[in-house]
Amino acid sequence: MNELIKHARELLESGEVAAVIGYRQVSAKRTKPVIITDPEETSALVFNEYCLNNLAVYLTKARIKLLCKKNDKVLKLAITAKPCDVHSIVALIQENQIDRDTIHIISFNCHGVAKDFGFDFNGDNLASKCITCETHKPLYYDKLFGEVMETPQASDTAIARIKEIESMPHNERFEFFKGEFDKCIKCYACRAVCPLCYCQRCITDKTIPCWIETSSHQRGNFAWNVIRAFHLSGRCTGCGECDRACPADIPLSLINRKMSMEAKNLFSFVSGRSLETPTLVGSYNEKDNDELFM
Amino acid sequence: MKIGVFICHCGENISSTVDCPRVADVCRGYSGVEYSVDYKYMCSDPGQNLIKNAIHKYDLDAIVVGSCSPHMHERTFRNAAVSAGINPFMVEIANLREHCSWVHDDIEASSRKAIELMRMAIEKVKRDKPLTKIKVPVTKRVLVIGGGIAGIQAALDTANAGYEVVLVEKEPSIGGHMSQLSETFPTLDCSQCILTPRMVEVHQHPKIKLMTYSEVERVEGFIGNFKVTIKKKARHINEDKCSGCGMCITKCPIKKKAYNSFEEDLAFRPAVYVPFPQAIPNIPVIDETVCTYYKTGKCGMCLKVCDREAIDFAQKDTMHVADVGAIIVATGFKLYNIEKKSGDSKYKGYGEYGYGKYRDVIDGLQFERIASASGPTSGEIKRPSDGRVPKKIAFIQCVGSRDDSKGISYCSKICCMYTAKQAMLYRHKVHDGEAYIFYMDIRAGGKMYEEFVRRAIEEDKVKYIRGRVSRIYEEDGKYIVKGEDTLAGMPVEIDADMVVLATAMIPQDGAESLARTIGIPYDKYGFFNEAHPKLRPVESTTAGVFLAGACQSPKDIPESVSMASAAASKAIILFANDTLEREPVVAKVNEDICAGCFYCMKVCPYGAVEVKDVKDMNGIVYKEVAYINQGVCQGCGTCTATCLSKSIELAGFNNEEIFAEIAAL
Amino acid sequence: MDEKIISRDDLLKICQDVIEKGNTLLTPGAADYSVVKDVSKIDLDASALPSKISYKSYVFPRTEPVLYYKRSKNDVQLIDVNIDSKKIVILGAKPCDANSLNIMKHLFNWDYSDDFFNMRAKNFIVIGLMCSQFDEYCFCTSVGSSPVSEKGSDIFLIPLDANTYALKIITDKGKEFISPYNGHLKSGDENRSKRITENVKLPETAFDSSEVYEWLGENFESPKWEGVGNLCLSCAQCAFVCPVCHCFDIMDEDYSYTEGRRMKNWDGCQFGNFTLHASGHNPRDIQSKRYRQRVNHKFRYYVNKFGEILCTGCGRCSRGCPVSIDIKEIVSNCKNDQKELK
Amino acid sequence: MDKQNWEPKIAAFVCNWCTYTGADLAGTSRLKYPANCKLIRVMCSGSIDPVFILKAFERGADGVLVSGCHPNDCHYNAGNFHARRRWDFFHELMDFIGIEKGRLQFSWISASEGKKFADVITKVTEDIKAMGPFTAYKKMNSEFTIDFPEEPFEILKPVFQENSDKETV
Repeated sequence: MNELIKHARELLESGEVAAVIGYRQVSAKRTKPVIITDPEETSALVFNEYCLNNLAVYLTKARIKLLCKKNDKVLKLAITAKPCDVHSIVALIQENQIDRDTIHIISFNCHGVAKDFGFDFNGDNLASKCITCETHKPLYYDKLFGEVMETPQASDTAIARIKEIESMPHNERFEFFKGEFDKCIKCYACRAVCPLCYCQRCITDKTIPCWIETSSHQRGNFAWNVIRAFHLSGRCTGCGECDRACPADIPLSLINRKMSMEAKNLFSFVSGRSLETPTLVGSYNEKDNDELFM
Repeated sequence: MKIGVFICHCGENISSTVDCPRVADVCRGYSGVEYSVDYKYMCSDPGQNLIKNAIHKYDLDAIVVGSCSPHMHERTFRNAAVSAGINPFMVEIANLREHCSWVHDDIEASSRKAIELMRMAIEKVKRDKPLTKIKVPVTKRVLVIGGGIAGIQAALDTANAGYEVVLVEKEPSIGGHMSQLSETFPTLDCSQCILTPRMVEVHQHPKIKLMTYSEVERVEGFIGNFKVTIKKKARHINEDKCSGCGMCITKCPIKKKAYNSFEEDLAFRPAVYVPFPQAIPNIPVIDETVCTYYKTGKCGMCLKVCDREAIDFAQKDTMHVADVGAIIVATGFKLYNIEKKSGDSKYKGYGEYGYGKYRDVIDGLQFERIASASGPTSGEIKRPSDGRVPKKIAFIQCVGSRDDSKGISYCSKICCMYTAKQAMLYRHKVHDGEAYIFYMDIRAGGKMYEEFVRRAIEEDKVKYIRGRVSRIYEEDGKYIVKGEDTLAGMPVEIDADMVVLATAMIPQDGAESLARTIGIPYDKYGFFNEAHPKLRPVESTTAGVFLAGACQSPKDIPESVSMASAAASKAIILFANDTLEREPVVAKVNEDICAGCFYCMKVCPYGAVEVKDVKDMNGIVYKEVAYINQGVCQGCGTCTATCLSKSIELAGFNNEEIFAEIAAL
Repeated sequence: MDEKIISRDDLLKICQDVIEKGNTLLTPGAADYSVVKDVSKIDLDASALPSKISYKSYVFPRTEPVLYYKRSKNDVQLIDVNIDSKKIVILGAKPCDANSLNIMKHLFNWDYSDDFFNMRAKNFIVIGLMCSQFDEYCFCTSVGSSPVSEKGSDIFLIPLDANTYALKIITDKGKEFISPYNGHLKSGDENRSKRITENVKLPETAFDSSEVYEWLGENFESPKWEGVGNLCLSCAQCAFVCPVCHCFDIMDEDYSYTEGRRMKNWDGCQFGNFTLHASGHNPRDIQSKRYRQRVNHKFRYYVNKFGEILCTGCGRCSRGCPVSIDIKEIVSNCKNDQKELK
Repeated sequence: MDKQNWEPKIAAFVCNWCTYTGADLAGTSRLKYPANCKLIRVMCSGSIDPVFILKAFERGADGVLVSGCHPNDCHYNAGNFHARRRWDFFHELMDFIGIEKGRLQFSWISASEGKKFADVITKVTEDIKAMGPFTAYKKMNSEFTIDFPEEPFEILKPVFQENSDKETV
């Protein structure tokens, strides 16, 4: 950890970066995002199995970008990112939200994180995304810390759940999702924590015309959750923050995971893995699946 | 808002299955509808007057016409509305004929559907916004790409109409393939004799800026306002100083290192050369790849003999920018490569005909050079291998063309004619020679064309054999052409002294990359696509870019010339106004809420989306947003659906309008 | 005060009767207060933490129609909404939740009397249950409440042992509710329940609300707000899970082109669009201003207007915050110059 | 609802250049197809957003058809390619969420395929008739809907009058 602190301190002191976005410990099994501009405060920085937040969400915030503007100069922003968070950063670079040149990625060899704060870190409490994770080493970084350690073994319950849902008849599936979406209170925490939900005004906040009913009744909830899932189709990098943030425990990342699987099946594309591959949305292949069309 | 509703009976076309008076009655009940009426023929003069009078009398703001398809009479009703003082985009058409009365038998069902279609149109028109046509200034200058006969014709026509022309040719001289030809069918007049005066005219025309040995690097902008970057390749000769005396060419010690491509590789040329004596401009080019100076730094013979000090070894490629309002693409064709090609080529070639292996198996253009008075044999028909006069020539048509197995299924159109011509020329020059032509079909559609072929057969005794040739091989200095006579139903074998292959026409090298540079579509062979195969044959789908000549499809000279003139007149029509009017159905970004993800830029087929900086009060850029260039946008709306936050609106089909239609379903 | 003793079985019998009479019975679970269908599944656990979402949605639903309309060519017809007058009984309300309606009712009655709220509140019976558990986010003691507070409850239960509860009747409404079931009640001993309540471990008092009140009044423009403003992601989870947050938005929804309804939906002050004016101006344009508003509203404005803190100290907002912003920490650090708010 | 007399309500989103013109051709060819489907014209199939479809279901559509130019035939070169990718995705999502494939159908119909247009509309209508009303979707907000006395403009009544050749102008 000292290396991380030292590195962050050097970055801030040299004036190369304007701020370091990182984690600090608040209790034994809980960390919290922290945005550090003062080299003295870097001592709070940590990285461990309880660094759950995907800090990439901060990169697109206007107020954070503003921190980087100093005397007509644009300084870099340093971010501590898990390898999976780097996927979000890649997606954001591809969607023109940030410049690779202005981001200093401090990443770690990662062996997984806990599913939520307060849980012991072991196979039973491993975050769902870590079970099938293939990038324990970040794909892009400017500084790499941490040793390579083994990820606890756990069974992929999410995929089993998807299979289970797929085996239901359509009407049952519809009732299942209607019931899940009915719990939604439209607090939009899923949207707020999602690094890829950076729209200045979300489609659901536009009421003339009102494509998505803002009321959180069944129909409005259904429309919101379907469109949210659709807008993330082919874009979602699978960080699972929406699941963690949802106060109503709607299995949001289950749908996202399903759509990511479809992206892989239909178009052999996984979001946020490469800066060179064109984004799925916004490109096409003349040989795309045509079976759907009469 | 006051809406007028007009239901047309279309004689009985609509009223036979839709109860028009009832539809009008129901529409009268909708909020906002001030006036509702049905009438026998809404598109007739009395019908239009009915609309105009109602607009005046009831002070209407918008009208909905229930009639035939908008593709039919939208313009009629919009014009009627305009003459009564309503914006043409405050008119909606409900398609009660093609989509309702004609396709449904049940009166009850079709009347109900008609009412619902009217309801949708009424709800849409309530949300319609008056739109005005977009005005774009026009730069009255045209860029012609390609200096063949099509490019020359297009340039001259445009220039003679009084507009400036920039003519870009990638070779050192204009003239194109036509300058290589000997005589032309069906008149047998000398190709160069009719072309050279045109080339000179181009050179001397005050309105034409000729840029030879140049290529188009980049095209930005849109109709009326293109900005073109042209790369002028280094000639290593100072064009201002050179007088074209040719001393450098005569003295150049490199004689046999480079094939003369103008002579279709049948001759050599020096390292400093003009492609042919009548070249326009008559300024040589130094070929860096063979010139000794560029290899060893020595020689410099040309430098010594040039008394005008025009030789400039240090010359570099230069970039030039031209602002033009229209682009005429006339890049022409090349011939199918008949040598056996390896697997990576698009086409398979004709290894079985031995082209490239046997020197006396030549293609059509090579024969043209051999037959040309200015060619390597000064017009005498001789074999390239030994210079003997061939006593028997086999001509083979459709080499490449109409052969799916070799990659091309189209007909190259001109081969029937030029093969007949070449056989004729051969017979005129070698009186005791025999000419055999292997053909699949003879396609001689055109003025005097059929007569020309008949003449070849009847007067000049050219022997036509209907059938394909399977292979050619050499035996005792003869070329054995093995084929089949499908009319006689037996195999044929001809021991020819020379074989001429009428190879397919394919698009010029780099046509596809040029198309991408300009932003025009092309087909799978690389020919450029016209906007409409019948009604807009010389326009590309990109506004302001026109096509001329064989770059669009195989063509003979008169067709290329007429297409060039047509393209020129399209450009001239464009220049007839100082500003350009465009339909206002274009997309617009709401810059306040655009998040700048630029997915719109990725999906736009026209490159209409640009990056725009948004500045705060102090002039500091605080975000980048998408900006849609209204001159380039064609109004497809793909960006509107791709935009996740729905921050783009397509005028005439905006969110509120479509929402209203759905809501009124 | 009237204290009785009731056995668990008798309590469940009362519950059964409530359900059989067609009324709604709610008990807290881990996620939410949910409707009880089978009384045998009721688990009254005084040592549970507050559920993720409070029960305010039963009196102030997250979405509800306030009127229906129908447009004809020249006319609009309005149809009122019938408010369901079913009794709702909350069994085992946490003391921090129990007081929520009492705090909220000021807002719904100060200038305009909101029938929707009042009708439902009138039919609400809150049976509070003493709380014996707290975590790092609980701070009821700092806002004038406590795990044994009877405020807001119509009837209050104190578990004496696994099968018996001390039952206190607090309000007339409570008395009226319990009177048909008096047969189930035995008289109790006040000292016995007192011994239990006095021994309940209380969460430490984190701040003095009057000091916070003072500081907020003087430090509206304090740069300290920036820290938390940078951290907060602008979701409204804190407001939506809060038992006393009450902002709402009015929205017309068409369900055919000529008919529609006017909906009242929850809204949250942390949303960027919350204060966006039609002109495009946004007085609370940045997150720090929105967070400042949230704290000020809870600890100062509401106190000014209605004399109560708009907070029950349940800690739901901190527990659920995706970026772990702890309101207790923020409020207790605000007057400490050494500490930043984040 | 009486299933025998029930007629489905179908919305079709079609592009201006191919399918709408194809529908015109079906008309000029006097081909017959059921009257359940109403066309909403947009410029290109690339401009059809999935929210249109959800909204159509919300407004009581029992089925939705999306149709545009065949691949490579797009008037705008590539709009339908982008559309195809979008629908491939959206359709998988809808299927996963539990909306049967027949409720939301897709086709390519060119301007010359009047017959195909009539066939597709007939097939879609039949498919949806076989599935019955989309009550699952319609029921979603039943708690918030009230019955107004009457459809406002009596369009459900037979509207044809026998002697309609009276002079109207």
